[in-house]
Amino acid sequence: MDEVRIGVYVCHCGFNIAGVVDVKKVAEYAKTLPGVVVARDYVFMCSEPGQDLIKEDIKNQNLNRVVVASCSPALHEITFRTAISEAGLNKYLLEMANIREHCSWVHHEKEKATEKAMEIVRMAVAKARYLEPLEELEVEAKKSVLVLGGGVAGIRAALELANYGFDVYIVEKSPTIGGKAALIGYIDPKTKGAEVVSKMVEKIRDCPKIQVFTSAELVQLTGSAGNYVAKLRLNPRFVNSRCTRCGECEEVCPIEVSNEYNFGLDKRKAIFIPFKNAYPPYYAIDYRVCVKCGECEKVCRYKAINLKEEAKIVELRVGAVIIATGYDPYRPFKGEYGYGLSPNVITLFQLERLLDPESPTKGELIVGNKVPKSLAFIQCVGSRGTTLGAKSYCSRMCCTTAINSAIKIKEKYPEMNVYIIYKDIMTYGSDESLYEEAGKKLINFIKFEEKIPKVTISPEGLFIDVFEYTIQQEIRIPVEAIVLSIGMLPPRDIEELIAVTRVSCGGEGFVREAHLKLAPVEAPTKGIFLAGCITGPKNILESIRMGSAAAAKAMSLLSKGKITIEPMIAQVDEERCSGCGICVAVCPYSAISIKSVNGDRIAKVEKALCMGCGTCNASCPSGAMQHLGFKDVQLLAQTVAALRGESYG
Amino acid sequence: MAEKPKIAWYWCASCGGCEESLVDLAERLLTLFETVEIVFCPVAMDFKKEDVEKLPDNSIAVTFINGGIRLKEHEEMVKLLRRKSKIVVAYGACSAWGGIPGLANLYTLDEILERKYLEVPTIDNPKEFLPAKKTVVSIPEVNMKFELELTEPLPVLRPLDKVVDVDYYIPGCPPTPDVFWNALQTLLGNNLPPRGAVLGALWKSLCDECPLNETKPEKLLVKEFRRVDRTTPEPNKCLLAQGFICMGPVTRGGCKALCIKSNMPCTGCFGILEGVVDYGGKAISYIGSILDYSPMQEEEIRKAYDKIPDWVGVIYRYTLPASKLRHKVGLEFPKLIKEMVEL
Amino acid sequence: MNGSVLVVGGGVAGIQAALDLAEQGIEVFLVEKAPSIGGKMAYLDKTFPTLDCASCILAPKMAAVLRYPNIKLLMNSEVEDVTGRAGNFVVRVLKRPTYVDWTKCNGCGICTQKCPVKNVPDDYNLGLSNRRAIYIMFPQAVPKKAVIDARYCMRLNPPEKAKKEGKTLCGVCERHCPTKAIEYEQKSEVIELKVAAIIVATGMELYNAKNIPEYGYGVYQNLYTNLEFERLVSATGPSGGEILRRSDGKHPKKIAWIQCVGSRDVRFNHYCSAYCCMAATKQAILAKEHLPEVQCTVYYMDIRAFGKGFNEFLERAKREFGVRYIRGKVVRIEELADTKNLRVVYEDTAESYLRVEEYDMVVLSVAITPNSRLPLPVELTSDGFVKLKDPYLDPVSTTVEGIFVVGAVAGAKDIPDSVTEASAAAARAALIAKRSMAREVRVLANGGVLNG
Amino acid sequence: MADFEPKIIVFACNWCTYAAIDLAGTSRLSYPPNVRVIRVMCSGRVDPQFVLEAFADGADGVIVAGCHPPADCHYIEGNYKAYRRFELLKRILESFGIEKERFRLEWISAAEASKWVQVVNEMVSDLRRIGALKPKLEVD
Repeated sequence: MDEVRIGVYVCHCGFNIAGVVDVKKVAEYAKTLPGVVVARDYVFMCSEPGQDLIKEDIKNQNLNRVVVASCSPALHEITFRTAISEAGLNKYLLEMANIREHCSWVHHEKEKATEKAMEIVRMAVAKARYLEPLEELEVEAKKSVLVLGGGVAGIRAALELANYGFDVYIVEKSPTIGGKAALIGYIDPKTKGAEVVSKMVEKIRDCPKIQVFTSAELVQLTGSAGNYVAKLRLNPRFVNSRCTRCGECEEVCPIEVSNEYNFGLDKRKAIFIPFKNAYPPYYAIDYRVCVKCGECEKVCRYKAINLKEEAKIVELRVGAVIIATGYDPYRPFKGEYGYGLSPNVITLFQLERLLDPESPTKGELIVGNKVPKSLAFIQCVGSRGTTLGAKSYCSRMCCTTAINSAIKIKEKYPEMNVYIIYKDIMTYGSDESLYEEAGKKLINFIKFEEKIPKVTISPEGLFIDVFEYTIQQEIRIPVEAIVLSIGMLPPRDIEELIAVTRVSCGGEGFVREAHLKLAPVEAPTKGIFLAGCITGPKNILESIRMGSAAAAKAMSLLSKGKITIEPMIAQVDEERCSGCGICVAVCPYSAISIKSVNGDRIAKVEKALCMGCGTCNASCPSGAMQHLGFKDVQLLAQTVAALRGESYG
Repeated sequence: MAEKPKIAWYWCASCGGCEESLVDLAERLLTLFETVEIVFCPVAMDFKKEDVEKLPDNSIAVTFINGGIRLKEHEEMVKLLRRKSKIVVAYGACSAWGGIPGLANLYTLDEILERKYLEVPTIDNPKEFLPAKKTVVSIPEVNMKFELELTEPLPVLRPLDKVVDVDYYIPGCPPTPDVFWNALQTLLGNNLPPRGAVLGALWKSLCDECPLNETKPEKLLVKEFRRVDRTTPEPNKCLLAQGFICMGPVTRGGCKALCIKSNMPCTGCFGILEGVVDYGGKAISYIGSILDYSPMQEEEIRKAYDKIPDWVGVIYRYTLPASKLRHKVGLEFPKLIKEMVEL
Repeated sequence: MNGSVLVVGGGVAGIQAALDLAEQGIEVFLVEKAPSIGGKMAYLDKTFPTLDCASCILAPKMAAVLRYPNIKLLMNSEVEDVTGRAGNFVVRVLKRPTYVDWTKCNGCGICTQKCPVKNVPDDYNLGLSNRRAIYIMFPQAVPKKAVIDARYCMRLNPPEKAKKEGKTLCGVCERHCPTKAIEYEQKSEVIELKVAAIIVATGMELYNAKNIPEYGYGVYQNLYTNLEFERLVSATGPSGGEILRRSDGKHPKKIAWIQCVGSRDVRFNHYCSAYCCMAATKQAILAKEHLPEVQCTVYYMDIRAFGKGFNEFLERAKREFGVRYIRGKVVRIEELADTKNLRVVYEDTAESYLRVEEYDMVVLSVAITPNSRLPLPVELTSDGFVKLKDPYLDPVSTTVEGIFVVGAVAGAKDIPDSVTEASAAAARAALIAKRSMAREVRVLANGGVLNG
Repeated sequence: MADFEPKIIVFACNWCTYAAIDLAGTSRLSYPPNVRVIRVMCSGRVDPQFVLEAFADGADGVIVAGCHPPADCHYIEGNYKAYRRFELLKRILESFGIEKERFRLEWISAAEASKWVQVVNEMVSDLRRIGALKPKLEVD
C-alpha cells in the first residue's frame, strides 16, 4: 500500500462544537498524528465551501484518506463520502470523528471536552490509516420470479408481477391452483370464494407471462438474490390438455377415496376434477392412489390419458422467490368436542362447502341427513391454547368466517336456532359490522373463558354444556348440529420448505419474516419473499394484499436488472481459512457455506446475501474472515488509539 | 573435513518432555550426532556455565531453548546463549508462549510457594521451611556448615521472546519428532525462512488437516458442553459438534491431528495463528458462537458454561503468558522469600 | 425522469411507499402537514407484540428518506386540490411558512434554546410539556429543521399594545442563528405539481374523547388518552420515561385502561379500531416495567389478540406481569375532589351488576378516525374510511384510477398491515409513473418548488 | 481517590446504542467525558479480543452495548451471539482478577439516551470507587 496521506477536517458547526471544543487546538493536534499531512478547521464542513476545502486538498495534497471531525456519521457520512468521491477518492476512504453528539453537546468543561475531541480524532485517524478502497459490486438480476403456492396470495403476486412485465412461474403441489379460498362458500356476505378465485384464475389463463406448474414441488434452490436456480419435480398428472372433461373416465375408475376438496364430506375417484373452476381445467389422476388398472385409458376417446407418464425434473432460473404455500386447517382429534363420533359434528371448512351452491348438497345445509333446527359454532378449536394440543395463537379468520356463515344460515333458514360459543369475538376493524348484523339476526352469542364447553352425544341428541361467563352460570344447550371453528396450522410440509429455501420459523411454527413490523413480506434471506398464511394466520383479504406487497418487493429488487451489493461485507482470506465452519452457523442470512477449493475446505461468502453485520468476523477462530470497513486491524487500531498516544502494531 | 555446526540445548521452566522429543528421534539421533556437535545440553551431558561463557560470540549455530522464563537463572542463561548463538529457537509450547507452567501467572509467587511447600497434602514440612536465597545446613555432629545458594524466582513466567530476541519457533507439547527433524533440516540448510517463522507447522488451523473436518454438520451449534473425562466421544464425528471443547479451530495445524486420531479433542499445543491477537479471546469467541441459546435463556447458558470447571485452563492452557493480559492483574513481588534460612 | 408520484402523508406507510418508489428511481413528492415525517409511529415508545422500540425501527427508515435525492419532501404542507386523471394529475399543494430557510438551517437547535417564549404546549408531547415558539418537532425529526410557531412568536404575533405602536419585538432567534436562516417575512406558497399517480397515506387521528361526556376527558387531571400515556412512558417523553400523575407529579399505584372508547359504540363509531387491545396490553406491561409495584387493570368487551404473536403477548401480560383483565363496559368515571383519584363505575358482566373501583390514573384506549376529509375525488365508506375499488381483485386502488390508498385511512390496522399495503401501492403507482411522462420539476432542497 | 478519571472503552452497535448516544447529544443530556466510543455495525461484531486488548492497554472499564433482545437487533440475532460470548468472557476476566464492575454488556435502544447516560454515570462512579486497573508487572 502506498504511503498514507490523511487530511483531517475539524468542523465548528457554528458554536455547536466550537462553543465547547477548542477546534483550533484539535486541528493542531491532528497535524502531529502519524499519517496526517494536513489538518484544517472550518465553520461548517458540510456546507459547499467546507466540502470544497476537502476536495481541493485531495487534489493538491494528493490525500488518500480523509477524516472529518464533526457530527454523527448518521447525519453526514453520505454527504462527505459523496464529496470525496467527487474529488476522485474512493468514498470508503472516509472516517468520521463524532465530536458533536458524542462530545460538545454532552460535555461542558472546555478542557475535558477538547481533550476528548482530540482523542476521538486520534481514534479516527488510527482507523483511517488502515482503511482500504472498497467497490460496490453489481450482479445481474433475472427479471423472473418463482411463486410457490397457487392460492390467492400466490395468484395475486403472480398477476402483479406479470403486470410489471416479469416472467412468473407458479408452482402448486396439488393438481389445481385456487387454494382453499376457492372452497370457502362466502368470504363476505356478498362474495363467494369460488367467484373471487375464478375471476383471478381467468386472468392467469389469459396472461402469457405466467406459467403454471401443478402437481409440482420445489426440490432444490441454489444461487442467491437475482440469480436463483430452482429445481422442480413435476409429478405425473397422466391426463393432458386434450381432455374435454366428458367424465367417462371418472365413471369407470374403480378407486374411490375421500374427497379432500370437500373436506371429506363426500368421495372422489382416483381420476377426478378437484372443483368446477379448477385450473388447468381438465382431469387429473391422483398418482398416490391410482392402481394403473388402465380402465380410464381405455374409455378415453381423446387419447388424453397416458398412464406411462413419469415425473419430470425441470430447472428454472429466477431472480426471486415468493413463498405463498399457505396453511393447513387444524385437525381436531377424534372426540374433540365430539368430532368423529357423530355425523352431526362438522368443521367450519366442511360447513363452508355445504353453503357453497357447488357443493355435494347444492348449497343445502344438510348435516347428518337433514337440515338441523338448531346449530352451534364452537370457536377457538385448536387456537388460543383453548384445548389440549391447541396452538397458542389466534387464527384470526375463524370468528369472522363463523359469524358470516351464521348470518348466511339465518338468511336461508330464519327459523334455525344459531349459537356462537366463543371466548372473544375477533371481528376486528370493519368486520365489526358483521358482529352487529349477527346481533340483529338474533344469533345467540355465548361466552366462555377458562372452562371449556363439553359436548355430549346421547340418544336424545347433542348437548353442549357451557359455563356462560357473562351470567356466570352452567347452561345446557340442545343442538342438532355442531360446527367446530377450527384454526390454522403451518402446512404439513413446512420442514421440506425450510430445508430447501433456508427460511426459518418462529415459535408458533410459521415462517419468520425479516422484521415483524417493517419487513413483513421479506424473509431474512435476500430475494426470498413471503405472502399469505405461511407467516401466520390471515384472512383472504390480508393474504391477497400480502401477495401484492411481496410482488412489489420482488419487483423493486429486480426492476433494474441488476442488484448492487454494499461493499462493507464479509470477506474470506483463503490463505488462512481452514474451513472449520464456525461462521456458517453464526450467519443469520445463510450467506456462508463451505466449498471445496482444489481439495481444501474453504468458507465462501455469497456476496449477494451478506448484510454486513460482521458476526462471522468476530467468531472466526483464525482471523480469516474479515468484515470490510470494520476489520480486526481497523478496530484494534481504534481501540489502542483511544488509550495510548503511540499507534497500533 | 569442515567443522560440524555447533548446537546448544537448554531447558528453562519445562517438564523435560521436550528433551524426550529429542530422544524420540531414535535412530535419527545417530545421523544428528554425525552432522552436528552438541556444545551444551545440561539435561544429557555435564557442561557448566563457564563452558558456554568460554565460547566466542555467535559461535553456536543453533540454540534450542525449551520452557518459559521463571527464574533469574533462566534469564541469565538465555541472555548468555543469545549472545553466543547465531540462531535462537523457542522450542516447544512453554518456551514459545509459556505453556502449562504459564498458568501459574494467575497466582502470586507467594501463593505458589505456600501451595507447593505448605498446603499440598503430600508435603512433609513440619517446620514450614520455604526456599530462601541462601539456605544454611549445619551438621553439628561433624560441626560442618553447608551453604546452598538458590537462584531467585521471578514474579511471573514469561515466554522466551519477551526476554531475548527469538529467531524461530517450533510448536508442540512436546514438538513431534517429525516436526523437530524437519525444522532441523531447515535450520541447517542454507535457505532460512523469514525471521519469526514457526517451523515445521501449518499456516492454517488444525481443522485444515483434521480427518473429522468433513464430518461437521452444516450448522455447527451445540446445546451443551461435554468433557472427555465424563463421556467418551463418538468416534469419527467432529468433537466440537459433539460439544467437546476442541481447540482445533483456533490452533495452528501441523501435528497431523494426533490427538483427534486417538479420539481426543485438541488442547492447543501448536499455539497461536498469525491472524489471532489473543488466543483465548478468539477461543471464547467461537465457543460462545456455537452455543445455541438466546439471551432469554440465561439459565441454560449459565448451566452450559458451568459444565466446564476451569475455563482459563482450557482456553489458555499453553498461551496465558503470551496473552494480552499475560498474568493476573495486580500481581505483587514476592514477600515470603527470605534472604536466608537455617535448617 | 418519466413521471413522478405524489405520496400524501409522511407516516410509516407514506415513508415506506416513498422509499419503494425512490428505490426504483421514480421521483416522489412526499407531502406532510407536520414539520417532520414519522407520523403516529414517531409518538410511540415501543411496539407490540415484540416490545421493540419504535424509533429504533422507524428512525433508520426516516433517515433513508434523506438518502434518496429523488424524494422531495414538502413539509408543513397540505394538498389543496387535485385535477386531471391517472398519468397526469395536477396537484396544488399549500406550503405553510416555517419562517426558517431550510436550505440554511442545519438543525443545530441553538434558537430553540435561546427563544424567550417558553410556555408553548409541545404538540409532540401532546401538551404534556412545553417548548419554545421556535422549535424542532422532536429530536430524531426528519428533516431536522427549526420552525417558528407564528401563533406564539412575539415577533410574528406581537401583543396588541406592540401592534398598535408598530413596534417589532424580540428577534432573538435571528440574532443567535449561526447560519442566518431565520426569515420572518416568509409567506405560504402554493406549489403546483404534475404527477402520474397519487398514494393516499394520511393515516388517522385519535377520536376526540371529549365527545364522550360520561368519561370526563379534558376535565379530570389524571385521565389520559392512550397516546398521551405512550408519551408519558417514552424515554423521549415529557418526564423522560417517568410515569407521573398530572395532578401531583407522584407515581401512580393503580392504573386502569378502558377499551373501546369511541369504538364499537353506536353513538360514535361502529367499527373496532383493531390496535387498542394490544396497545393497552403493551402499555400495561410497560407500566409494570417502569413501576414494578403498580397494579394494572384493563376493562374490555372482547380482547382482540388476532395478530401474529398477539395472543402469546396477552398471555404473557396476564401471567408474567399480572395484568388484570375485567370484562365490562365502563359507564362513567368520577374524580375525587381531594386526591384527584378516579372512580371507575363499570358493569361487571361476570357478576352482571354495577361495580366501582378507585384508581389514581386512568388511560382511555381511544378509537381512531381516518384523516379522510381530503380534497380528493375518492369515495368514502359509511364509516368515513377511503373506499377500495375491489378489495379482492385490486387491493389498494381507490374508486379513482391512479389514486391508491394505504394505511389506516383505508381502515383501522396496525403497522405491518400498513407497511404491506404501502409496498403494494408503491408498485402500482410506479407502473403508472413509468408508463407516463410528466413535466420535469426542479426542486430546492427545502421542498420549495419552482416550475419550469 | 476522587480525582481519578477512569478511561472507558465502549463498543456500540450502529443501530441502537450508537443512535442512543447520538440522541443523548441531540437532547443535550450531560454525562462525564470518560467514555470513548467505537462504532461497529452489530454487537455481534465485537470480538472478545478487542475487550482484552482494551484492558491490556490500560482501559479501566469496557462496555459492549447493542440492541435489546429478542427483536431489536437489525441483524436478527447478533445480540444473541454477543451475549453468549461475553457471558464466557466475564468468567475469564474474573480469573484474571478484573473486577466485574469493569466490564458491562448493556442493551440500549435508540430511544434510551437516558439509559446510556445512567450506564455511563454508574460505571464512572463504580470505577472511581474501585480505582484504576492495576498495571502489568514489568519484570525487567
